[in-house]
Amino acid sequence: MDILFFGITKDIVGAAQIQLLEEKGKPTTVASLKSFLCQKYPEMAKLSSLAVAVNSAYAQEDTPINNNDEVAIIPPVSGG
Amino acid sequence: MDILFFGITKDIVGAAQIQLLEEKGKPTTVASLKSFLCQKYPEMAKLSSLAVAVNSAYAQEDTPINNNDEVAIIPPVSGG
Amino acid sequence: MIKILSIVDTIDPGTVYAALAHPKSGGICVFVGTVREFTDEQQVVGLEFETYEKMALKEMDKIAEEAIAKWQLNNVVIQHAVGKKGVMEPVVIVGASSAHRPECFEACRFLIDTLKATVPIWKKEMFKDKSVWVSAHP
Amino acid sequence: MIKILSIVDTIDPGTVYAALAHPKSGGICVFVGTVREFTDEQQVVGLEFETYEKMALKEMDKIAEEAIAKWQLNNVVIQHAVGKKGVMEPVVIVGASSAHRPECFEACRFLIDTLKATVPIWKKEMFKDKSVWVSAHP
Repeated sequence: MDILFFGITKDIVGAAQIQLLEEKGKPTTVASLKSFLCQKYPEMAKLSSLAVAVNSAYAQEDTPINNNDEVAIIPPVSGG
Repeated sequence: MDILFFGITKDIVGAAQIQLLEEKGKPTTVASLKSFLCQKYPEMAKLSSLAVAVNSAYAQEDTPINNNDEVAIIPPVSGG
Repeated sequence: MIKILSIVDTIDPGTVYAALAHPKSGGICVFVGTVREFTDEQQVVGLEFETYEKMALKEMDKIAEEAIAKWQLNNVVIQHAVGKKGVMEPVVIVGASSAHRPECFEACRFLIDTLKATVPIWKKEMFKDKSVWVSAHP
Repeated sequence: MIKILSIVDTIDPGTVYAALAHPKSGGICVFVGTVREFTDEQQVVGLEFETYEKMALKEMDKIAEEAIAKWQLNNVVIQHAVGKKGVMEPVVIVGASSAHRPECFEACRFLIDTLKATVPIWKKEMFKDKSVWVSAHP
């Protein structure tokens, strides 16, 4: 599963994209992905907010994520 | 005294400017000028509103008008 | 603070941005009035504007000053065209720039609303077979 | 009905008028966001924007459709720039045209407010000695 990072999350992770390999404990919902990331990258837990887009649309906490979804991490937006 | 006309009042009078000669009964306030004009040009009385500018500023009904003032008749404005 | 007030033959919306951009401005709001093809389902061939220019500029200045007193603005533009204008052509442009967006939006709306109410400019709607001074009669 | 949604390198405010003018429109309202020189009294050298373009265009489309459903609009434009922008440069432009002016003003304000809240675009403020992702931290 590929995960895209933007803005400050790209800086925190040090990459625009990472791949989560198949393994036990791989997150299967938005909520579990977020807690997985915040544990792995403690700086991510300090952000004002953290949203996740699944297939380029905002997802809910309980939205499932599958291997072929395009998953993106959305830190606080600041366009305009 | 010269009086300037704009918009529909120019069409009613048939001139952009008329000169009121010195004579008895010449209007000396905005109010008397307006009633003078509405009597002379009955179409002017039918307008939605009729304002008068003295020296290029909106004047009140009781504003005096003198020979060397620039007096203008302001029918309903419709800019924009 | 730049204040541009003018009666012009032709309005070029693209040029007002240079006038409104300002290092202290984060927002620019601009309103352009254009000629509509239909009024009450009657087809409009064009509009013709005339003005009492000396007084119009004074009234525009009053409006600009009132806006500047009311909101924290950097630049203000009020331009109105005169002469004949065809469908889709711009006839008036007003704009303001400010540090944050609420101010420029509110000021811009105030500028056009007040211009329409007080600035001595008159508009004749030209239809195929007649022409009418707008708002002249009740 | 023309709807222009795009992520661009450079915004040219002058060109959006051609896109917004419409025979049925009497009013066009446009908002341009520009780079301010100071944030909390700190001098800004420039801003740098990045986006998740595929999603940004989808979110812009949602905003445009919501505006079209809410107000009687003829045309809508939403453009955002990416890359580095210097002081006074435009970074975003939104606009709408409608028969009468209240609709285009309200829609224009809605477009920019909603864009700022939902469209995945990120802004880094570059100061002389540091750079900061805006709004990232509480």
